[in-house]
Amino acid sequence: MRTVDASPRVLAVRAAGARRRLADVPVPVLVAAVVLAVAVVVVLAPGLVAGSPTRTDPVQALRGPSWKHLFGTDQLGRDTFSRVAYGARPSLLLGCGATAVSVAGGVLLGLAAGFSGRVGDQVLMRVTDMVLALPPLLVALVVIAVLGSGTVNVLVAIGVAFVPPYARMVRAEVMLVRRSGYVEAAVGLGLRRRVLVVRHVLPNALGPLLVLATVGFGTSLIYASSLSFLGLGTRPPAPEWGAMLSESRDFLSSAWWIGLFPGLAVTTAVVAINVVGRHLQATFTGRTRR
Amino acid sequence: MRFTRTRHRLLLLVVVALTAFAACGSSGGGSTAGQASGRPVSGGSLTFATDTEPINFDIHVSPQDVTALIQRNVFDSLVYQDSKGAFHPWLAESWETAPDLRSYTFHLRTGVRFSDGTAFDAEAVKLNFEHVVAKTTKSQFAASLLGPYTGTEVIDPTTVKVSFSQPFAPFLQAASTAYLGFYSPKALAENAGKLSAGGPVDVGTGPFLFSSYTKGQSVVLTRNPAYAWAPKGAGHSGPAYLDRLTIRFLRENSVRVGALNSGQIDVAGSLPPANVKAVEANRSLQVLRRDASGGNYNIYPNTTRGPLTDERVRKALQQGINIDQNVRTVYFGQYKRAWSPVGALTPSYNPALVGTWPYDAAKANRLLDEAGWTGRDAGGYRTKDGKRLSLRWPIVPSLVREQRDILGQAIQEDLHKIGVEIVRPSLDAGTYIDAIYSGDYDLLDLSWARFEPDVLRLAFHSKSTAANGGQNASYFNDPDVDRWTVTGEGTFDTSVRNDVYAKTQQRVIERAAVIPVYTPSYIVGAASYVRDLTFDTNAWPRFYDVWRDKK
Amino acid sequence: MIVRLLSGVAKRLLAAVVVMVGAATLAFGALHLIPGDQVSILLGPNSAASPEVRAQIRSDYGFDRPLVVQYAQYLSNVVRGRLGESYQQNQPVSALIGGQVWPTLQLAAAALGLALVIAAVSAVATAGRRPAWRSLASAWELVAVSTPAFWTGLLLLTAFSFQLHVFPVAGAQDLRSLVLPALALALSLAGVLGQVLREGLETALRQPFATTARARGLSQLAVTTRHAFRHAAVPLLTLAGWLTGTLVGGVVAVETVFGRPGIGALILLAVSTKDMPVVMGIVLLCGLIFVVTSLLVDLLAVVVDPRLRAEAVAV
Amino acid sequence: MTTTEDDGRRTRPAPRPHPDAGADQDQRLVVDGLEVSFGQRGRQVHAVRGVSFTIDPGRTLALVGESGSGKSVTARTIIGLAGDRANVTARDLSFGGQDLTALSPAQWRAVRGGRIALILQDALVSLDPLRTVRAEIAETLRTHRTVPRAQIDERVHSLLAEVGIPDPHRRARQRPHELSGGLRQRALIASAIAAGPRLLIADEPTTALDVTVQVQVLDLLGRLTDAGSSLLLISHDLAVVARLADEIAVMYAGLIVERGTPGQVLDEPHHPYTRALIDAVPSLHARGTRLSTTAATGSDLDLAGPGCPYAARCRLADDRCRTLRPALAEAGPGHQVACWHPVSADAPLVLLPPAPRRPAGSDVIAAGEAAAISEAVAVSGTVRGDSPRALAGPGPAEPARAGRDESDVLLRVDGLGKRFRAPDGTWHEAARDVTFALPAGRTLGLVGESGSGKTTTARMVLGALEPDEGTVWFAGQRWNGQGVAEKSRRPHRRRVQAVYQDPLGSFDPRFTVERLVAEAVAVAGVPRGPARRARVVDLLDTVGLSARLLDRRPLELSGGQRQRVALARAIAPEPDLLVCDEPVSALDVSIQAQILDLLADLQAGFGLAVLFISHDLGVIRHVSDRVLVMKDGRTVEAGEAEQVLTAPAHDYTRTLLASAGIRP
Repeated sequence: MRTVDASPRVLAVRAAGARRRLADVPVPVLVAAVVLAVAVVVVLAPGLVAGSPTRTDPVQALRGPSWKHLFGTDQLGRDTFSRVAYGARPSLLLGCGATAVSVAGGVLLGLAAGFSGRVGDQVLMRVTDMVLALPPLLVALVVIAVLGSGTVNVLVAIGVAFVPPYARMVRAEVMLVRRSGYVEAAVGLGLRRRVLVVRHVLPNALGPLLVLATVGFGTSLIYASSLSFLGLGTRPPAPEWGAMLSESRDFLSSAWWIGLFPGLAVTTAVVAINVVGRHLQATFTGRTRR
Repeated sequence: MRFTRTRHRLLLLVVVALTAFAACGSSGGGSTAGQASGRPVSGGSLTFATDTEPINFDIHVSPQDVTALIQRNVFDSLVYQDSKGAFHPWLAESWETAPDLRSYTFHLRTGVRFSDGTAFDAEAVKLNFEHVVAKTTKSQFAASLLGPYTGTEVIDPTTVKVSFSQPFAPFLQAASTAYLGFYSPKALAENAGKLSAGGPVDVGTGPFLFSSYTKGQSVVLTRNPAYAWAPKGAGHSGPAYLDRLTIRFLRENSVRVGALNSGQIDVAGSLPPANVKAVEANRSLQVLRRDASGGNYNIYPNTTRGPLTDERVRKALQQGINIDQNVRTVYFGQYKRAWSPVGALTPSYNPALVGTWPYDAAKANRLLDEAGWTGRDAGGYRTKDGKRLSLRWPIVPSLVREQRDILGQAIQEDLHKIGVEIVRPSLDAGTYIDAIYSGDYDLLDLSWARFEPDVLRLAFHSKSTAANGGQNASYFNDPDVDRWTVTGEGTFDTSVRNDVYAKTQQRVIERAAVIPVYTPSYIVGAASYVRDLTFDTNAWPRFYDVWRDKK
Repeated sequence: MIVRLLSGVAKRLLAAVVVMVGAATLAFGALHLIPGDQVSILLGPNSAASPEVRAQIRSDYGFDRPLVVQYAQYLSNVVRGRLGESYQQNQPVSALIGGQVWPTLQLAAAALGLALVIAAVSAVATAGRRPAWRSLASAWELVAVSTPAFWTGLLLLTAFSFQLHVFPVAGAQDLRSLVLPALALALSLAGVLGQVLREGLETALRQPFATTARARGLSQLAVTTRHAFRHAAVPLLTLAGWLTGTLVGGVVAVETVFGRPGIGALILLAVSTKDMPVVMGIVLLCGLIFVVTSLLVDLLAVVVDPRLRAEAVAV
Repeated sequence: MTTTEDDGRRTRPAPRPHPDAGADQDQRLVVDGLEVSFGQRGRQVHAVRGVSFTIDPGRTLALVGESGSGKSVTARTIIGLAGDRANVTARDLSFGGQDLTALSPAQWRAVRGGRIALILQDALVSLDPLRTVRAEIAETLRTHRTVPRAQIDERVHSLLAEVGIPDPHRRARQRPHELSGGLRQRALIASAIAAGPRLLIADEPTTALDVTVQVQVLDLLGRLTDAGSSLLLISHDLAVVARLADEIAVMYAGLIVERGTPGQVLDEPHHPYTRALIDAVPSLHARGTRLSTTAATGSDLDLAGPGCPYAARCRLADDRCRTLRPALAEAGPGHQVACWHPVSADAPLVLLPPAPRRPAGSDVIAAGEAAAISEAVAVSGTVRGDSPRALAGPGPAEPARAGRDESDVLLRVDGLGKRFRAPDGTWHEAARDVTFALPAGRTLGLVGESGSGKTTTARMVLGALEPDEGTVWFAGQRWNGQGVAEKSRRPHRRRVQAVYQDPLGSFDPRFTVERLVAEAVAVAGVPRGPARRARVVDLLDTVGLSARLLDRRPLELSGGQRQRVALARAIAPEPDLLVCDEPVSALDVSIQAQILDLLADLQAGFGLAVLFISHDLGVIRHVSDRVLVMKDGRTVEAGEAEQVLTAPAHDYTRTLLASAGIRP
């Protein structure tokens, strides 16, 4: 790490830079950041915000939104608002987990293909094509059938189904970076191959991955709710948004609120993640102007 | 006369209906559409939507009840069982039962023809029964209805004798179901392999012809003009009133109800309880229902494992769940709460059990304390010697129906209040079946319908474990119950049956070998112009007598 | 030149076959990992088949033979065009899938077509325009992408079918019954296609040839449609190609919601009951669709951008 | 047709009226007080701050200036394509009497292409790469319905012939990437003039072309103006402007600082900025003289001040200059200048002491230095032979570095060859039998047009590309070719460094300036910590950059600053050989001058051998001791710079020199 003597002048310059950068962050990104912050709080400590998601109160069953029950109650009289709050943890965990699995698989496969010779590259790419040929749902179904349909299994299933796009992107990035001017310059400095890879190739190749991951998060969350809708999703004790959507579909016309709010929760979370992801992409590509 | 039961005799296996419920005529339940209307009018077509689609249309193979529901209109049976359970002549004008119940001789009606022109005679009966038990048919249910079948003997073209290796009381009831209906011999000979795909190859003698089948969408049946051999006790004789009967498969509840409301279908099967009030309120629609008979939706504690070996804990579960309130909220008051393992309409139902084990949380807590589960851990659950009172109740997400998962969550919450933790691992079909066979569970929920009290033997006889094809999920072992159920199975004498079956129901409740929850009811929503829609003993709608009021 | 072209195509076809066989092997292996006895899963928890019948089934379908033999047997059938018989439904797989695939393809094609139209209109109308328009368009696209297709379907169904009785509730009998399901699927597709198309258009509009075209007297819209659209088409095509793969997921959910026939229900049933021949049939079908779409995308890309022709050949 | 005097400037017969000029007699473009600014109220950027000029039919006005001077914005504003966020105000902006400030979009569409045409820089991207040439030209015809639909094809072919494209039928069906650079540009011009516009605006029409092709395109534009159209020519290249313009206006920071005929502006420049522009052109001076006279190097100067915008960079600026903006005043017939201290033509210009240069191998040259300057310096006839420029005498000086033995050959290349497989399968000879030697401390210039193989050769010298034949020897050891492994090269890597045309491509996007240079310093063995940081600051100072830029990312720097960082990184490992591949081609003339001077200082200071690759003969002539001329992968001529550039043996070199305006 480089040591910069924190002389006041240099510090002033950096602070100004930071202030300038914060000021021009567009409003929607700020809103999205706030939404995500709230989501994290709710995931960590749902108790702060909501009551018990499982307490049944049949007398209050199927009541519309009211002050006492912000999002109304479901057919067992449970408070939908608390269920959405408590549902945040499994849903967002699912989204993050699945994306992590996809990213990990994608990076491994992508780097291997990117660095191996022509033959290795072709073989690995054909393997990714094979998984890509199967529709993600089929892959997810098979993995669930093999592992069973607990939360972790669904998470792995969705993760595995979305490995190919990440693998392809990482491979393309690695190829691009290996042929770039600055790697050639680094070779010109006589850096050893290992140093070159760690210092230049990996950071630049994996940078854009962050952006794709935010989009991937959205897709995983949507897929998880679709699987729950098809009756294959998770069945944790605490409610998960996808399962709530699935349970609400019979009350569409009579008790619209049971389904509306979990649906809104899914959409809001995914929109927030995408907005933040796209802003990161703008600042990231803005900086590299590849 | 005692019936000896030999080890290898195949136990009578009852169809576990995905949605079917049988009922006998006694109290409530059955109601017929629009009695007050005038004379039936022939003509017009009707669209009926169900929520499940037959995987296999071959009545001699498929275990599904929706297959029987549809094929009932295409295939006739030897005898007809009315809503009270009495048997009347159909394709068989008369029949004699051997005193030792080992053989039945049927005298067939003459002039009955299959829709492809071939005659219905004794030979056809023999060919069909042979097809049912043939290895290549790989029957998944019909073969079990024939039980200890040894052969069919054609005495003359209108007389046929069916014999069994030992006394077989339930044969008449089995012979009245569509599963033992008759394919035309020509169809069996030429298209045996294609019967499961449905369509015109399914040639029978019934009031409707199987015109076409579009997978995932609908089955179309058209009137059989030559039909003249309706069973005695049916609404009318001669051809069916309807020109055409279309059965549409609408899996999604809201879609099916929506289609009924918007008039795109005439009758909606499996009307969800949540929508019943709305349909009743709609003047252009009517609600018809019939409560199920046979096994109610019950929860079976595994009496051989863990904390549930202690009867006090099982008793605590029985009275620790607020069944009345849960059933009323989840099913909007449409289903009745069950007091006995069998439905009220089942012959030999024991009405005395009503109210004998009401919801009593205090008593449940007392029982659990007596059983030594006195400690409480952070989660508010009871502990004994450091171990938490936790019960494993597996669930298969893809097979859940009728909001049973939500009911389960309500039950989970009730038991949480008295300190009992319920864990509901979600398994796929494969692992679930392994769990059933190996008894790797503390609680299991099951419901199966049959217009026959013998289901009690299947559920509580010590030999009826899942491995032997039985349904004894609680591994209940009580010599008296064994004796009573065997006696019941071997006699037609109703007074004897009522006595033994009543005692059996009483005993299993007392020893908390079962927690009855609710009696399912088959509810149908229909347009007001649909007339004379009735249900048979299996609570499946009958379309032969149905007609459309032109107004 | 022709020889190089043919060798290019041949190489691509070979790769395609390898991919399909590979995919089939992957599916075969994975399915055999599913725990539980094959026959009992097949019959389902409620079946009352006797032990003899179970033994009969086991030998009929060769479950008792070693895995490798089963696979070899299966591959030889596939090569001869016989996809075997569904365990569950005792019907030839080819008939099963054949009957079911048309409504799904019809729905997928309609959804993709509709999505392309919506994306094109929204992108062309807002590319290069005032930032207000552009943020509005990207906002609706973002929401469309973030909402599950089955949820959109349920909402559409409630609104247009139950309340307004505008569209039939279910089934696939006529065109009108195709509108709502296609729209439900198309919305989320249109979202992502719209984003990619707009980005492509805006990059193209920043190129000098767009200024030359404006300098010739063309209006902004004319420049966008006649010049920029073709440039944005290549990335759009590649994405559309990939999306057809993921479309199957959406189709299954939407088919369930709208009660439409299709391979969606078939896939669900086949995988949950380990109905091997049907799953393998579906895998081969998906493999075929994947290979055909990627071939089609490459060909169309070359048509749109002739400069790619050289690359296409030397792949 | 125009005749071209041997000094490159064309004299023109009196302008003949446009054939249908009779219709609207007054075809003049009038621009009076044009101001253009971008951005909302808050942060306003004033690109054009009050520009006035007129162009009569058949006449050519050239707007000259560096990037950011506002010349392009002015051009785009006249054809209404300044962008929708631009606010345009003018006392008068009209063409042929039609007021251009109040046109509706529909009216604009009729004017664009119909009455005013715009020709952009590089036809490869200015024509739609996906459409055929015919489609592009036909689109203009169709938009303005100049000919009935049936005759469109025929009109396209006649247009192609008119702009001098052979075999129009075949060419019309081809796409831009299938045509050569010159033909593409002609096709672009054809598509611009298809609807018979009377005013042509050409924004850097020949910058993307090789020198030899530039001349032909400029002649084509000349023919079009002779036919009566008026031309507004935008360029940064004085040679191009001198060849074509009837009147030249020099723009700086949105203002015209000097205007007059080419003879007045180029031969007797009065504005110090014009004078600096001319001095910055290498081909105008003897080899080795200092080029940059402007002091400031920073680019983020505040130009919006009240005074003269050039004050910050002008040597002669005083308080008045900084507070009061000079208006354009007459400095001769038709010659105006906006400066309080106009420079007289022959006033001596105080130059920084030239860097000590070691003259070319033979001593004879040193003695004749002064003579060479006067006689060789001629930019397409601007400087008359008879008024030698008085320059502070360039004193030859010994290189200060000891220890470098002059005679041992640092780099030897013999028989280098490389082939690439073209997309259509045929083999393309990129380089063939390239042989040369480069002693320590000397500069070898590699010159040739695009596709001549000079970059391929450079990459082989750098060891970034494996040659098919031949070997590269460095410091007596085998360096590249015949299967030399990278591992064997690695220990000596630090002794060969490179500088590229676009420095940004060679910087890791995530690194700050400090980390970029520090990485190279580390290779030289300087330990981590304060010592390394001090070395970095010292290097930045050597290349003329302040320590304030340590934390900046390369993206935030100007082109010149980036190249300086690249140079700092290149010299950090104390290399013996520096390979520069078109290091200054992308820079403005004045910045280019500074970098070339810096390079000269560094070479002298560190005794570096330099392999300098460029297509710009002027730059090559300025920096090289020896020169190698390449064409289609082969060496056509090699030798001492003086000898090759004054008495070229090969006629290809002669045409190169002629088209670059350097009279041998």
